[in-house]
Amino acid sequence: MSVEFCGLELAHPIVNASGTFDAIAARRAFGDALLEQFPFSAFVSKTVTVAPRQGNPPPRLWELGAGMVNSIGLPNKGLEGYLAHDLPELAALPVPLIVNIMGFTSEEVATLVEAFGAREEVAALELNVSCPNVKTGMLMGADPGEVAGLLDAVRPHTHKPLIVKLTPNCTSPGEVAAAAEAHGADAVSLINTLRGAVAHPRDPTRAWLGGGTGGVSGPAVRVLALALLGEVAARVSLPIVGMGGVSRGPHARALLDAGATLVAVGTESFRDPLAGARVAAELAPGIAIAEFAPKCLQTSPLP
Amino acid sequence: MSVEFCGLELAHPIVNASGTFDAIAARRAFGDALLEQFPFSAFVSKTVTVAPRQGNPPPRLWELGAGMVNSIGLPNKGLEGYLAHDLPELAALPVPLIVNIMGFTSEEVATLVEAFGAREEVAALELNVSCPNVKTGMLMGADPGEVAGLLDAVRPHTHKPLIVKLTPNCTSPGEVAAAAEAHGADAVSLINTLRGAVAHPRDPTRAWLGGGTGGVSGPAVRVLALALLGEVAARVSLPIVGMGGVSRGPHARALLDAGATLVAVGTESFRDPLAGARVAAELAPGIAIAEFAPKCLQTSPLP
Amino acid sequence: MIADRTLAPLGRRRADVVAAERFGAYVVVSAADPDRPAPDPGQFYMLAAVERWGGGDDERPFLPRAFSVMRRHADGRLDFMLEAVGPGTERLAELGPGDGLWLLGPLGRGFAPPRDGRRPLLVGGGVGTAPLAIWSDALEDQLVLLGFRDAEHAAGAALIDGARVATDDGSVGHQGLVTDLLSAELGRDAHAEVYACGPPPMLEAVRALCAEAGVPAQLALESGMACGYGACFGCVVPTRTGYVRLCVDGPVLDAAELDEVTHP
Amino acid sequence: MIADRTLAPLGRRRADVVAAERFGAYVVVSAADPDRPAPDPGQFYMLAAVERWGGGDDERPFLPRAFSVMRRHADGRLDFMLEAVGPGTERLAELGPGDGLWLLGPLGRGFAPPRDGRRPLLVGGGVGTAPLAIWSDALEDQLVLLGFRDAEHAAGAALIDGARVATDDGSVGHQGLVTDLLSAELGRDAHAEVYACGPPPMLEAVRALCAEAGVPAQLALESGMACGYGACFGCVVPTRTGYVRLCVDGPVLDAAELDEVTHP
Ligand SMILES: Cc1cc2nc3c(=O)[nH]c(=O)nc-3n(C[C@H](O)[C@H](O)[C@H](O)COP(=O)(O)OP(=O)(O)OC[C@H]3O[C@@H](n4cnc5c(N)ncnc54)[C@H](O)[C@@H]3O)c2cc1C
Ligand SMILES: Cc1cc2nc3c(=O)[nH]c(=O)nc-3n(C[C@H](O)[C@H](O)[C@H](O)COP(=O)(O)OP(=O)(O)OC[C@H]3O[C@@H](n4cnc5c(N)ncnc54)[C@H](O)[C@@H]3O)c2cc1C
Ligand SMILES: Cc1cc2nc3c(=O)[nH]c(=O)nc-3n(C[C@H](O)[C@H](O)[C@H](O)COP(=O)(O)O)c2cc1C
Ligand SMILES: Cc1cc2nc3c(=O)[nH]c(=O)nc-3n(C[C@H](O)[C@H](O)[C@H](O)COP(=O)(O)O)c2cc1C
Ligand code: FES
Ligand code: FES
Repeated sequence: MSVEFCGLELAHPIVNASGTFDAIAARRAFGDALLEQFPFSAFVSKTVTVAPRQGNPPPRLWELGAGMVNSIGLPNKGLEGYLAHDLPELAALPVPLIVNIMGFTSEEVATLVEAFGAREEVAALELNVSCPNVKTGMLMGADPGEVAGLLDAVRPHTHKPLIVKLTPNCTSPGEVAAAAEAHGADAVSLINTLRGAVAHPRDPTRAWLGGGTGGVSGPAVRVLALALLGEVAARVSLPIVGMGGVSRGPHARALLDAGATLVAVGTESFRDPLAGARVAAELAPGIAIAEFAPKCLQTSPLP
Repeated sequence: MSVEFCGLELAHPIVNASGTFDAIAARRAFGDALLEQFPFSAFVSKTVTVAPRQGNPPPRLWELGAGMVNSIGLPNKGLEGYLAHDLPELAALPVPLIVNIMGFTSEEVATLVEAFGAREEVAALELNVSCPNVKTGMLMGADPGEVAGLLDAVRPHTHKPLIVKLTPNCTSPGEVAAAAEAHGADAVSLINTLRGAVAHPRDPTRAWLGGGTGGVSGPAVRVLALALLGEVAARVSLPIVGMGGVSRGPHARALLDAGATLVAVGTESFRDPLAGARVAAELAPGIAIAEFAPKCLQTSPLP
Repeated sequence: MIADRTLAPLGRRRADVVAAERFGAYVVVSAADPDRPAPDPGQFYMLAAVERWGGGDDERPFLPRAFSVMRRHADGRLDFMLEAVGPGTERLAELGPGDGLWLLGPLGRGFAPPRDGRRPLLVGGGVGTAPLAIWSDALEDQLVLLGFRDAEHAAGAALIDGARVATDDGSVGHQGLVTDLLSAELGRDAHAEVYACGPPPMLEAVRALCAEAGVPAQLALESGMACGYGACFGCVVPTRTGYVRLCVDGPVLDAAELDEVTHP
Repeated sequence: MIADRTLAPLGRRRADVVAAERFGAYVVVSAADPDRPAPDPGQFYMLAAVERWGGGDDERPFLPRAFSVMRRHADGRLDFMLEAVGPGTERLAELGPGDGLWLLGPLGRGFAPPRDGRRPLLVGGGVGTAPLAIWSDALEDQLVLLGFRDAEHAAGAALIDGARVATDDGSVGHQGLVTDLLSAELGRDAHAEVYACGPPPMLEAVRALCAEAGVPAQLALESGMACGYGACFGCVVPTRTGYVRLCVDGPVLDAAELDEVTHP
């Protein structure tokens, strides 16, 4: 089950999706048991920005029949706060640390890359480009040119692996991935959440979410993630971290078979903090995909 | 409940989504009862192309927990066959006919617009631009420039209302809608299906769908449709036909409140041929949205 | 227009389940559908449970499921024979008296009478028994041949009086394939018309046998269906004249229209 | 590190429902959770039914739901008090002995003991009764004041011995708001510490009253939660020091941290 990813030796292919597992808070809730049976083979932090952020006003959540919409708004302590308070605690985790970062200009991203690239507690960096470039106004991650320019600006600042996290709210994630590869990315990850909106249950003329719109995740996006992963895998030879609606082993298996090297579990961790470990176990060679296939596909046809 | 759309007087705001209701086949199954209680206030045909199409090899369907993925592949009799066989039967429907068309070059689209624009049985045309331009290779509907060029080429060929159907597989449907408005579209409709992929239940290295990937529809896309409609409504003043996962009155109400003039019911018709009429009834002034809101939101707070 | 089929009332309707009886591996679910048109043998209905159709947390079913009508009683009661092979059939197999069932139908085109005095030979496998039961009731001097996996499944043979049975394991009747029985019968007397329903490999074997013997055959096929009334174009099967929608142009097709019976 | 709370076993666990008892508008669901840490009063659990969590065809619930623990028995049995207000609570209210329940907990931070010899005043509304019950068991000379909508809901008062009751319609106890009872009590003797749980408007009234009277108060708040253990950042409430995650920094907050108790 062990796997190599950008020079990291990982015990199994299942990591967490950024922003869906807070190892520090989880340790407050579960204690050192978290370190003893850490559910993921690497830990991906929630997005860190240069300046601290409060995040969006509540309500921040809306539940779907098979998923959710969130408008969390990337709350975080900012670079300084993260280095001072979070990094030391995350360094205590039994797995490699991948820090997810976002900047609103390429200079901001360069600052973050520089700062985290210099810390040996950090194994790799994931660039969350699902935000507008405040200078060009373009949604960075949706535009191959923006991503190319961003990588040209930040690549020189570190030798650590750079993972570009692709947005599905985009005409061609494959082209964006190709631009990332051409300009020095070490890997890509996808999918981030899809833009979604929810009317207020009492007053449909108002938005329910404090952030106006939000991001859709969970089983409802699974088939979309698989299609986009296929598109991206056809365009690049970089290692890929696949994610989107994974809650069982076969969902991860499908992403791996479509070209992913690692699979991230996100929303499912909200339903079970050990979801990552469960998905990894269901990937074990012993378990046949057929056990999950519809019965009618397992029974041999009649005479 | 009656509503005006591009000069058409419609009995209520609920129409069918293209390709999700075949009035001719339904009449074979249900007889003239279909004419007596037709569930929609206008009938939108399945996409017609210049040349006949067989469609994709089966399997064409995959069911989701709250929706489906289809790779039907736009089977149709082609322009000649449609004019000869389908149009006369559809003219017998008690509601206006909107013909949905697709071409792989702007010349093809112009041919279709010209031909249907000349028929008085046809009340309006919907342009399905969710296909690549075989000359430029661009997904027409994802690129504002392509859509602008297309409208410049076909607008002169008819005075009938032209509805541009937007694809969600696109960075900014709002920009595409703005281009459509600037170049003479009379309305826009959204959303078409999202690209989705399904692994074969027995062999995850293979695709289940005969078409490779397919289009996702149904409740799973509802929150995505509402977000995109909001984005489009903010960019254009054209009338909008909203669709995506509508199965109950409040879903249609939310789209209308977000700026739609009409709402189309698609996948839900597969579960009930009278779904359109049911959604329209649930929109009736008598029915309060609150009846559908979570109980906790209806009960007055305690002391 | 004159219909080539019994028409379905427009819109799904809610029916009460009045009985659910086990026959080995199968369940026969009966629903009250009074004052509705009697289906033609070979027609089908789209069924969905009113309660708990879908298990939540993204489990199917979402769409209704297609089932051949197995019998209609004078009081309008409809019998459906099903085997639990996945989420939809599992849920339907749980239903009991008083539970609600969404019904749409009768749908599709059923069996046509035998041509020029040929004797009807009905050949079924597994749940393919269902449409043959209602057809058998309507015929005279027919011979019914049924194939099943094992004794547990062969219990389904009780649904048609006088059926001859083959099982894979020989636990009931002839050990072997139902098509063994069919070729013997055709050898005895080829002035027959074959009516078959069952899994694709069996239907393909029946098609090939009949083609070789020059015997006309009507095959009731299956395919994944979303709507059942021609709306989705999802249920197509390949024929000599191209893809046809099984729900409106079938489910019964003349074997002559097919090069081969395929499945995903 | 020394924990400021009782830690939860890592991972959701499957428990058996052993009892479900009605108290008017409420149901008390009991689950067997032997050999697990005893929760602190004010802590909560995330619950989901093992079977049929979500009604399919796109119905919620999908995520687990948060519930204050109402009592823990010596044998490890946990009692939860709930009112069916939506799909999740409706499903949980259906559960009976033998049904499976997913449990995650105990979670969050509970109540702190009264400061400098103040007498505990417990003030609850509706399901806010739950955390006060387990807290009341742990205290001495406390006074419990409960508010309910009507007699059907006031049946919930039976869950705490000696509670004084107010109802909107006066059908049981004082006619009016539970905060009427509270202000009278504070008027009589303000050397008290108030512990309150209930709907936001009630908690806001309690907060304002106590602030005015200079009485310390601990409020057990609610907010929509996806995870319950700090993973999603979805459950934040605004405090004087910014947004805090109620699931890890609460659900019990000191009233002094809040400008106001808000709700969507
Ligand atoms: C005209 C007709 C008549 C029929 N009559 C009968 C009858 O009388 N009795 C009876 O028992 N059955 C009958 N069937 C078959 C019955 O409709 C299927 O067994 C049923 O739909 C299975 O549903 P399920 O949810 O139990 O199984 P599913 O899991 O839906 O699997 C059933 C079929 O769907 C495919 N499949 C698996 N997963 C998916 C997915 N996610 N999306 C789409 N397809 C998938 C499988 O390949 C399999 O072929 C009939 C079918 C047709 C078309
Ligand atoms: C710490 C804590 C302790 C609690 N203790 C108890 C208790 O002891 N007993 C008890 O009965 N309840 C308790 N609750 C409240 C309980 O968790 C809610 O009543 C429950 O989650 C309601 O779920 P539902 O599906 O029944 O209702 P829902 O339909 O989920 O509605 C409940 C709440 O969710 C909001 N909402 C509505 N629709 C959606 C949606 N689609 N997505 C997201 N939010 C939506 C509504 O505004 C409403 O506030 C507690 C809550 C918390 C946070
Ligand atoms: C509540 C929530 C918060 C998230 N926060 C972040 C984030 O801070 N940075 C990021 O790159 N992605 C974030 N994501 C996106 C996830 O990392 C992941 O891309 C997405 O949820 C799809 O995976 P899933 O369906 O398994 O959840 C967040 C998702 C959720 C649901
Ligand atoms: C089976 C199927 C076939 C479709 N065929 C077409 C089509 O021919 N032309 C088109 O413009 N849209 C087509 N669509 C898209 C629908 O018109 C609609 O945009 C989409 O399904 C979203 O609506 P819904 O969620 O209510 O189904 C099809 C959708 C489905 C499910
Ligand atoms: S099942 Fe929809 S067309 Fe046949
Ligand atoms: S509920 Fe997820 S952080 Fe509190």
